[in-house]
Parts: sequence; C-alpha cells; structure tokens
Amino acid sequence: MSDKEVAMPPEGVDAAAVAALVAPVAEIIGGAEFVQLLTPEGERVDHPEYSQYVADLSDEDLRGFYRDQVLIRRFDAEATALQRQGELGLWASLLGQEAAQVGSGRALRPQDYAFPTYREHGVAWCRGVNPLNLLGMFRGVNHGGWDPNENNFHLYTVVIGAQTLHAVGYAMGIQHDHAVGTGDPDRDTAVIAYFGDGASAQGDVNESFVYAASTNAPVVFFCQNNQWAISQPVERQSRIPIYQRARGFGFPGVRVDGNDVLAVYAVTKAALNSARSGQGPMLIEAFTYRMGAHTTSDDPTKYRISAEVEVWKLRDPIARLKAYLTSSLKADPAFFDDVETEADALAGRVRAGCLAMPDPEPMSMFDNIYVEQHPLIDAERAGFAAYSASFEGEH
Amino acid sequence: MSDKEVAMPPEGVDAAAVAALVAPVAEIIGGAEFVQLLTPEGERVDHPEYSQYVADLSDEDLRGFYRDQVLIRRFDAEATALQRQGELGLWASLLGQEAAQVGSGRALRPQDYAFPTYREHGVAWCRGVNPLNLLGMFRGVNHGGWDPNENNFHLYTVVIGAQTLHAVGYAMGIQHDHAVGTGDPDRDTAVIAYFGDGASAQGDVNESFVYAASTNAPVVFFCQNNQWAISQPVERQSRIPIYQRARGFGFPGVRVDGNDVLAVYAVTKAALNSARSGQGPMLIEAFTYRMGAHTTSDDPTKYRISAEVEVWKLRDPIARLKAYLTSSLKADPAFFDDVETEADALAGRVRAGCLAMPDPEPMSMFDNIYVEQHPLIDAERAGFAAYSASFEGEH
Amino acid sequence: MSKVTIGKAINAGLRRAMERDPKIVIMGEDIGKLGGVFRVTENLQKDFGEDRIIDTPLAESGIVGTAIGMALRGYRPIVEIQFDGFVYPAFSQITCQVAKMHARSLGKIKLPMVIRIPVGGGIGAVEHHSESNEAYFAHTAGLRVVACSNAEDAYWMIQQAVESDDPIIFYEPKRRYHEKGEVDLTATSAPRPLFGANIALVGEHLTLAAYGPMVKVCLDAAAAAAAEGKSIEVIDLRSLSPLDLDAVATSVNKTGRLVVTHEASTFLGMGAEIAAAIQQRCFYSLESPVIRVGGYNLPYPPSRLEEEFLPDLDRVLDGVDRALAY
Amino acid sequence: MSKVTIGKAINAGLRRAMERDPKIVIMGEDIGKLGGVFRVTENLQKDFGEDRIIDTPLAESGIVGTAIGMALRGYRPIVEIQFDGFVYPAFSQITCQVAKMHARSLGKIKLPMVIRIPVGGGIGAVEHHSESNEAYFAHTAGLRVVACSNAEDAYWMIQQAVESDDPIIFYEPKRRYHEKGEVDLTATSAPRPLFGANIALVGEHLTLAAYGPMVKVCLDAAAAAAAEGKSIEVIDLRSLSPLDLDAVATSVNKTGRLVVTHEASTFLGMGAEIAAAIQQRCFYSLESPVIRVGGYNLPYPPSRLEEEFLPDLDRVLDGVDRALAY
Ligand SMILES: Cc1ncc(C[n+]2csc(CCOP(=O)(O)OP(=O)(O)O)c2C)c(N)n1
Ligand SMILES: Cc1ncc(C[n+]2csc(CCOP(=O)(O)OP(=O)(O)O)c2C)c(N)n1
Ligand SMILES: [Mg+2]
Ligand SMILES: [Mg+2]
Repeated sequence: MSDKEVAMPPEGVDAAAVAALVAPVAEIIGGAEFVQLLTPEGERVDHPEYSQYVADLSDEDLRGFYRDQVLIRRFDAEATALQRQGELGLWASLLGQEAAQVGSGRALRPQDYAFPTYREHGVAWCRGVNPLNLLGMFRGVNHGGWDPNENNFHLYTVVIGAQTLHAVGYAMGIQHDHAVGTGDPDRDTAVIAYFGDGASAQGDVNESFVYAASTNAPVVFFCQNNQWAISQPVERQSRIPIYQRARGFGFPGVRVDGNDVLAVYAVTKAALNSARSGQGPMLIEAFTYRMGAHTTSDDPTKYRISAEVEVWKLRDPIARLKAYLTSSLKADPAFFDDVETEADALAGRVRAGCLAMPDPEPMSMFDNIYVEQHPLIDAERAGFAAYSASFEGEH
Repeated sequence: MSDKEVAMPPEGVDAAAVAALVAPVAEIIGGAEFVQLLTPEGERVDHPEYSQYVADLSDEDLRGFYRDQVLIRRFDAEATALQRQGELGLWASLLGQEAAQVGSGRALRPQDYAFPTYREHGVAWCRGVNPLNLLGMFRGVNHGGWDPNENNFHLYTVVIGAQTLHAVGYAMGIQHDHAVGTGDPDRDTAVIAYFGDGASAQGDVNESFVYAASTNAPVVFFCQNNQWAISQPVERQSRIPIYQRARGFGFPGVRVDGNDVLAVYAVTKAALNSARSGQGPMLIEAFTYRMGAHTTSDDPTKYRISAEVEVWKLRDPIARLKAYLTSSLKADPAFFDDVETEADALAGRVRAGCLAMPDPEPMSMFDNIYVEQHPLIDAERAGFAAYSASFEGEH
Repeated sequence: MSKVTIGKAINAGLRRAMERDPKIVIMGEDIGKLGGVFRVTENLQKDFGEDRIIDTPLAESGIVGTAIGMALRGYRPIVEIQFDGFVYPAFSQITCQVAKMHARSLGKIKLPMVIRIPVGGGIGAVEHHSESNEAYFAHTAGLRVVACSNAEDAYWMIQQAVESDDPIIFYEPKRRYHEKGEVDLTATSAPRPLFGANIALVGEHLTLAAYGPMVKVCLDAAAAAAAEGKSIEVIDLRSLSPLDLDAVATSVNKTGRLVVTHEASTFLGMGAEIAAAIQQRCFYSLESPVIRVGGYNLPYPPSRLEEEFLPDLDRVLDGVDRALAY
Repeated sequence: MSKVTIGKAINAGLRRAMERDPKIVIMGEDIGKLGGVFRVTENLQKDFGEDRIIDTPLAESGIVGTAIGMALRGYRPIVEIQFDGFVYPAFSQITCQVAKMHARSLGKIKLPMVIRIPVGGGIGAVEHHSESNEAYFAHTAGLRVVACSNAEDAYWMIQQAVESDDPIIFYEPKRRYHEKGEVDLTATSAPRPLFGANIALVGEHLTLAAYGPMVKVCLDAAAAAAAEGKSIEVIDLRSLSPLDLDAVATSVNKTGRLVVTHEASTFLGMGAEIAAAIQQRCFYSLESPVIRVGGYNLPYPPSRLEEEFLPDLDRVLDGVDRALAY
C-alpha cells in the first residue's frame, strides 16, 4: 500500500478520517508477512516464495480471472437487486471479496472439494455451479439447490463454523482412500474450508484445527477476513492476525492480500499442493473487506463509518487487475467490452431464471426428510393431502 | 533431565524400552522453553526469569510445600483405598501431579478464584477445602460438597473443558468490578482455570482462549499435561506442545516442569501477578504425569507400558523436594517424621469421616433444584412422600 | 398507556431492569451499536456503556459459559441468542451447567441468568432462523422456560425473569416483534405472576391453549369460531416450565375439550406434555381427546413453504372442529 | 445359540457389519486399545486397524462433525459417545447438520451415520454419566432413535442401524451391558424390522410400554403382577422415532389401559408423546388415563439417591395399580 491513496482521498470524504483508517491497515499490508503480487495500483510485484505459483499462468488465465470476477460481481449485484424487488428474501453479497473467492476457487483441481459458508458465490462459480441455483435458498424455495457431488462444492452452511469440521472429516476420508501423497496429480485430493473472521471464534472451527492437525488431513482452511462479523470488528474475535491462529495448532498460516487475485491464487495453490502431497493442513487468511452490508437485512451505517468503505474502494480487486491487464497489454478494450456484454447477459439470464423459479409444491415438504419409509411422515403427508383437498372447492 | 536416569533403569525394566521412552521427554525437559528450578535429583538450578519468584520463600514455606504434597498424596491414597473397599463409587487420583497442584495452589492469593476439573484435590487442599468434602461426589452423596465462595474454589466440573469458560466469565466480572490493575495487592484479583491435556481439544477451552484474549481478562489457564486423556496420549490432541496453543490466540504460554513444585510456584505466581496487574491471560502447561489409572474404573495396562511409569517415578515431585530439603539442611529427619505422622492422622480422619458420611435423605433429592417455588417439584415431592409412606408398614 | 411494539416493550423492560439493578449486564452478538439484529437492545449500549452491554465474540457456548462465570461473580447476565437455531452450540453449557449449578452446589450457588431467544418462523428467513426449540429446554430439569405473546407481557415478563433467582429461557415471538399493544410504562407492579397462564379469552365450548406467536392465531381463530356460534376459551400459557396446569385443567373441566397448538413439531412438542397431563387430570371431564395442532415433523422447511408448515387459523379451526366432532 | 452379554452382542454386531462393509468406520474417544470405557469396541482396532477404529481427540462436536465429513466422502461412520451426558457439545452438529442434511440437499446427500450412546443410570456413577436424553433427539425431525433392551436385539439392531441410510441415534442400556441373553450369532437375518416394537410379553389387563433398560423392570413387574392374577402385556418399543404406535394402539385397544415408563424425567419425556398419541387414537377404548412412571423432574441425583429416583418394580406396579383402579 503506497502513500498515494492517502494523498488522494475520494470525493467528499474527510482526508484526516481516511488517513486514520488507512494507517493501521497500511502497516499490515506493508508488513513482511503479507503476500501480495499485484499492488492496488495494478503493478506486478514479486514475492520470493509465491511468484512461482503464478509463473505458468497464461494471459488467457489472467483474463479468465478478470472475467470471473466481473461476472460474479454482476451476478451478485443482480441478486441484491432481486432482493430489493422482493424476489429474494435475503441476499449475502460478496462485493469486495471477488479476488479472494476467484483466486482460491481457481486454484482448486477438479477432484478437490470445497466447503463454503453462505457467501461463496464466487467459489461456486469457479466450481461450475449454476449461479441460478445459488438463489434458491435466498428465495426460500429450498435450503440448497445443487448436488454437492456434481461440482465437489458442498451446500452453503449457515450455522457459523460447522462446515469446517465437515471439511476435515472429508479430508480424513481422502486419507482413508489413499488419495493423498501418491504423486498422481489426478488422484491426490485436497479440501478447502471457507469461513469468516467471525467464525474463527467458534468452538467448531478450533476443533477443526485440532482434528486436522491431529490427523494431518489434507485440508486448507481459507478464512476471508472481511474485517466484520455483522457489526463486530475482527478485533473482537482475535487480538492477533487470524492467520497466526494456526501457530497454536502446529500448522502453517499465511496472510495474503485478499483483493489480489494473483496472490490469493498463488497462496492457495501452494497450500493445496502441500495438502495433496501429504503435508497436512494450512490456514490462509485472505485480508479483504466486505464492501456492502452483511446481508440485505443489515444496516452497516449503525456501526461503521463510510470513510472506511471509501478507503477500501481504492483496493478494489477488479480495478487493479484491469489496470494490470491494460498496462501489460494482456487485454485490449474489446476484451473488457466483451466481458461487460457477457455480464449483462448473465444478469439477464439470472433475473429471468429467478422470476421463473417456481415455488415448491406444498406436498414436497414431506419429501427427502428420510431416505427410508417413515410412518409419521407418511401419516402427516396423507393428513395434509386430505386437509388441503378439503379446501379445494373454496379457492 | 540428566543421563543418569537412563543409566539407571529401575529393577526389572527393560533398559532399551526405558531409553526409548526417556529420549523424547528428555529432549523436552532439556529444552530452553522448559522452566525448571529443581532437578529430579533435587538440585536447585537457576532460571533467568523465574528464580526471582521463589527468592522470598522461607525455609518454612519450602517445608510447607513438602508437607502439602505428602499430605495430599496420602489423602489420595486413602481415597483410592476407600474406593477399593466400596466406600466410594469412583476416585480420580492425583498421584504424580502433587507438585503441579501444590505449586499453583500456593501461588494463589486469598481473593483469587480457582476453577478445577475433577482431579484438583491438591489445589482444593491449598485453598483450605476440607478434604472430606472432596469425597462426597465420588461417594455419590452429592455432586459437590463445598461452598465454592467459602474458599474461592469452584465445584469440580466433570464435563471436560466447561469450567474454563466459567473462569473467563468470572475474570470478566473481576474487570467489571475494577479489581484488576489497581496496584492494591488485596484488591487485584485473578482467576486460575485448570484443565487437562485432553481438554485442550474441546471447543469450550478454545473459546475460553478467544474470550480471554478478546477481553484481556485476568485469567491464568493452567493445563496439567499428564500425558494421557484416559487412553489417548497427548499427541492425539496436539502435535505441538500445548503451551504453544496460546500463541495462536495472542497471549503468552509457558511450559514448566510440573513435577518441580518451585518452578510451578514461580511460573504461576508470575502469571497471576501479570493477570492481576491487568496484563491479561496466560497459559501454563505443567508437564507432568498421571502415575495411576485415569480413575479407579480404568485399566491403564490396556494402553500404556509399565516402563513409562517407571521412568516417571524417577521424576517424582516429592522425592526431589525431599532431597533438596535434606541436602540444603532446610529440614531434618524429625520434620519428615512429623509430616508422616500428620499424614497418618489425616488418612485416619478422612477414613473415619468417609465411613460416617451419611447417605442423603431420599426426600432431599427435591431440594435446591430451583431457588423459587416450583409446582411440579412440589407435586412430585408430595407424591414421593405419600408413595414412600405407603411402604412404611412393610419394612 | 402507550402503544408499543413487542420489540420496544422488551427494550423498555430491559432498560427499566438495568436502571434498577447495576449488576445486570447483557451479553450477545451485535447487541451494542447495532442494537441486535432485531433492535431489541437498541440504544442500551449508548446509555449503559460497553461494560454493561457486552458485544461478545461469535461463539455461543462462550457467551453462555462466560455469562455463568459473570453470574458466579455476582452479576445477573442476560444473554441474547441471535436466532433460535444458534443456541445449540451452547446446549452443553445450558443443560449441564446452567440447569444444574444450583442443585449441584446443594443450593450454595444461584445462577440468576436469562437467556433470551427470538423464536419461531413466519418471517421468510433462511434455514436455522425459524426454529421452535422450547421442548428441549422445557424437558431440561433445572431450567424455567417462558414465552411472551404480547407487548404488555413482554414488558413485564422480561423484568420478572431478570428478577428471578433461577435461570430462565425467555422466548420472544420473532414474527410478532413489530406488533403493537397497550403498555402502561409507568405502572409499578406486574399484572400477573411470571409463571402463571393467562385466560386471554373466556369461552364455553372448547379450550384452546397456545403460547408465544400462536396466541394471536388462536385469538383470531376464536373470533372466527364465535361467528359460527362456537365459544372458545383461549389460554396463553406464558410459562412452559413450569406449566400452569391448574389453569388449563380448570378450563378443560369447564369446556370438556382441549386443542393445543404450537409451531414446533408435534412429536414430543409441548402439546404432548399438555395432552398427557390433561388426559390424566381431566379424564372424566374430557368429551373428546386432546387434539394437537403443531408444525409437521420435518426440519423447518424453506420459507416459501412455511405458510403450509405453520399452523394457521384454518388449521387451528380444523383441530377445533375435530375436537367438537366427538 | 450363544449366551452373550449385551455389550458383547453389540461388539459382535459391529464386527459383523464391519466385515461386510469396508466403508464402515468407528470413531470415538478411547475406542481403540482400550476398547471403549465399556469395552464395547474391544479388540476391534486390533482386527480392523487404526484406520477403521479411529481414536479421536477429546471433542464431541469434532467427532460428529468430522464423521459427517467422512459420510460425505462415502464412508459409513459409527460414532461412539462415551457417556450420555457428553453428547451435548455435539448437539448443534446433530440437530442442525446430521438431522437436516438429507432434506437440505433435496435428497442428494445421504448421511448413513449411527451415533451410539450408552444411556441411563443405575450404575452408581458421578454426575453426567446417567442421563436419559432420548426425548431431545426423538423430538428432532430428521433423526431416527432406537434403543435396545436385550442381547439379541442389541446384536441385530446395531447391524440394522448401520445398514440404514438414515442417521440413527442408537441407545445402549448402560446398566444392562453385562446382562446375558441367547443370541444366534450364525443367523443370517434379523428377527424383526428395526423400527418395529416387540410384544415382550402377552397379557390381557393392561399394557406396559418401555424401552432400553426399563424393559427388564417391566418384565419383572409383570411377573410380580401375574402372581396377583393381573395379566400384563409388555411392549418393548425398541424404536422411539419413529414410534410403532400401531403396536401400542393394538395392545391398548385390547387391554384398555396403558402405563408408560422410562428413566428420563416425565415432563416432556417419551411417555408424554405416547400418552398424547394414545389418548387420541384409543379414546374410546381407554378405561383409564394413560399413566406415566418416569424419573422425577430433577437433574439426575447423586448416585446414592438413584434407587429412589429411578422407576423400579414397585413404582411401576404402583402405576399399574393406579391405572387398574379406574
Ligand atoms: C452459530 C451461529 N451463530 C450466529 C449466527 C448469525 N450470524 C450469521 S453471519 C454472522 C457473522 C459472521 O461473520 P464472519 O464469520 O466474519 O463471516 P462474514 O459474514 O463476514 O462473511 C452471524 C453472527 C449464525 N449464522 N450461526
Ligand atoms: C465432554 C466430555 N467428554 C468426555 C468425557 C469423559 N472423560 C472424562 S475424563 C476424560 C479424559 C480427560 O483427559 P484430560 O483432559 O487430559 O484430563 P486428565 O483426566 O488427564 O486429568 C474423558 C474423555 C467427559 N467427562 N466430558
Ligand atoms: Mg467477516
Ligand atoms: Mg490428561
């Protein structure tokens, strides 16, 4: 983070307030333990350990990272709009976290498995989940509308932290399948567990560290530190940087610029490689920012000042990649235009798909509660059918 | 830990097996991060940081440490015997952990508060709890037979780890009372939370670290790493030394020779001073050994070899203090004789008291369930009284 | 008299209790600046400070566990659980510690704690935000469980709960937070004891028992039934543990019929206990079996199905008709 | 036929299931070398290896949570909870994750898991080691809950539970682990379906329903009653969720009277559901109210009081007499 930003506060924002906010973060971002490969201004910088992991990326890969981020941001904006219009009951926006999600999502191999929270729309995208399916639970038509095993992307988990244990258990299963450390790149498998800065306080998350360390399971813990857990700043959850939590459990932790898609990709790739090769777990803290509200139900003006948001705008993950692609001549204006067009089309598709999403059949609520026959479910289903039929004349 | 021990395997024990066991522990014990003030042979050694905390101890204090340990060991042996004879349903022996408990227990000031597990008989002793009361729950006459506020010693907690959160909450209460960092030695208060190596895996224990760090509460976490959680070796719970867990949460951790009462006293004193003065939490790992079974219900021969126990016998906490007191002429044979006599008397008192301990009145089971009147309890009490009365003629 | 919402009534009750007793603290997630996700603690931190309105880390076992410690130190903690579905990480602390501490200590320790839980469905929320888990806690000896249904009760019950020396699970009817009622904020004593039921409507032909968010449904159902000449007595149970069975039995002995309703799944829900107790106590006066109208025995469904899942006026009336058909 | 204890019968059942299906793993505390604190998994690690008999760290939420992950990867985990009172740290994982995964995934995911819990009192244990918490799980939609009472059932039910594609809470009657029964360890099919009740004794005058450790008490009580000319039908419920209400109703329609008994507190215990359901289904055939004989509504008392706390033969007979007195 250069001084440049402090020198250029955004329009209408008190320069002193911005400076006060920028200082502590700038210290972190300038620190030796912070992995960055692309500055906020879009300059490629080198890192002794991690540059190698992006060395093989083609220009097309880099343009792909850009495309992913733009599309997912557009999707996210459309979902927010759909919520405002009453088409969704709620939406948890990923705005600002695109690089953290796309960088990590693209580092996964097909056989890897991801366990998301409820905000990993960008990871879902990278895994190939139909974005429309992500809307189901927010629209209230289901609790999760995709087959986790189709894209090795588990359902969203709303209970904070619970999925981290599932991830470790899945990774233990990988070990039991001898699909780790064989050297076969298509066989060796790793798991990635997403969670938030707030979640780091939960017993389950810490137990997942215990189990992963104890079993040396091939799991990468990916914490998106977006600075907030609803209204609670990250300092409430941890007085030291979250990546350092791993030290207490005996595995490595690393902090990466979560708004730098290259650095996130590199760090995640390295961690996944390490896990797949049998080296055990690792914790990544992607230092990023939740640009919007916690969810559409939230009112962040109650607990944070807008200057903070303005400061983080200067670190936008998409803008910096665009600057880099442009200055390095890896993409031309036509490419950017195409992506915009594609984003428009995606948004249109998602909107149309959402509006067309039918409400579930009332009788369907009795389905899939149990795999095997269940007398009480059967009785209630029958009772409900008879009860519903009794109204049939009336409507 | 000198090589001496390896050179002198106990009678009838395979020297190679012993050597294999001693080596890793010797490495730990010889390590720089291991605080020791008294070698297993009873030689006083200095520590740059911690010697100062025992500098003020009088010869009488040192003899007191000895007396405490001998008495509590004798009490413990008597309790084990009482269990064997059917007078207790269960007993959890502290054998081998006397120094860890007496050293820490004696470091507390009267206003401090201790939250034990179910094995802290030595701490209870230091707090002034009548040892007889410790038997109640193991005899099955109550779930805890003392008033916690009388000696600032909470009830035993059987659910692993739960008490660590109570300790932190209590410490938060101390902060709210402004009884920390005032400089008044009789006002400033700290809490000590005991738990085991196995407990370190529990969500609650890790959440207690989160809360303590977040609030900077005046609490000392005291982990007696006795190497085993029933049949599970400590390595199953943590692949790094447990004291290092604190690093992940942003507060200091220290490993102390748990069989060296001076070192334990010094380290605990330092940690409590620091907490009382407002410096926040600290984790102490007392490296010790559970010489007996987990409880009287346990059969350790199923999971550990006897050579290990033999090795640890050489590190006995009482023997080393006796050697030191003798060689330094701080105690004479008469003193040791007196303590033995006192121990005999204590054992006799405890035995007599236990045998005389009445079963609770059946009707008492309805007492103290709620503070305030409760209609269902009243109805059941009345029903039980009537039902019991119906048998009266019969017996 | 003021017309206030249930949410504001609880806020006012909390405020009054805190003014009276400096030992009261409130602990929970996002309860400070944000005022809680339902704004029930709005402005309390501003007025009482961060020492008394304590924003905690995101860990429920930690909230309850440290609240126990605060209580042991002499404080009277009120814990806010953000949503019903997030109380389970604290289940061990609640069932093994909170519920048992007084008995375990032979009465030496009191744990005057209130655990506030916004409960139930009907707000179009995502999974885990619409649970009705009162039966778990009502089955747990050592706890008391209460549920308010209207603004006046909300205002008073929270104050009474805070004053009790026993630990209490305090349920707030989430989907009714915004419903208004008359409350005399200047009154100095509660209109009724905390653990007693309230006859919300006097009737003759059948007793309808409910609590929390379902009371309004029952009152509406009773009004609809009245139009058809059926006179229904509505009991707002208010306390689920202990249950005011005397009130229910008295009513059933008069009407001869009982329908119990709640959002929770019927199987082993509160209705099971009430039916089991009343079929015994009122064996000779019951003219029909006790009918239960509850949520189906499914995990709470996606919100677009909640109208079908939750017992509504029609389903309650269907239960009434079934009872009257005997 | 062999005469084996319940503990050994479960061990044999686990062994047979594991031999058949390599995807079965067992996870828990101290289940390896030690064979579990009740020795139910004795020798299994020796024979199946540390990969399949997995000693876990000491953290129950972790055990269940990672078992879920193993199941997602295609394994069939059997979890051992060391004592009933230590399942609560895993309560959130069980109620929010295990119970709901199948429904949440619209049927895409199956979680074939068995959670074994030694349950109940009567062994002179310290606090938290004698709990009867079946009502919590039976009230939780998405779970199935079964309880074995004798060696033959223990042997078969564990195998059937492991074969089920639904998650199952499997209760083992702790104080009966050492009781012996005849088991045909060579038989190739189970004598009865997992979720059906069993008429343990045919009778005429009254139905006595129980499960787990209380079945033996009921059989003893029935024998004592028979000596006085009272013919009692004893139903071993076996499955608590789903409940085999047909079996109970058929019996009650014959006998006209029902006593339900369990160790758990009566208030909202299984007896509440059974009474509530049967008073409705058998309204016209019940000659007395359904009588519940359960633990008192207290936290489990110190063990020197457990004889008074637990329903025993006399208290069951007292309930029988009360029912017959109508
Ligand atoms: C166990 C549990 N407690 C509380 C909540 C309510 N809740 C939902 S999101 C959230 C904050 C999460 O913060 P963080 O982990 O940082 O993730 P973020 O939302 O910032 O991505 C809370 C408290 C929950 N979902 N689960
Ligand atoms: C939540 C919980 N799970 C399991 C148990 C059963 N249990 C009692 S002691 C124990 C081992 C504890 O080991 P550790 O923490 O090292 O303490 P130690 O007994 O060695 O002093 C276990 C598993 C329990 N009491 N509580
Ligand atoms: Mg966050
Ligand atoms: Mg231990």
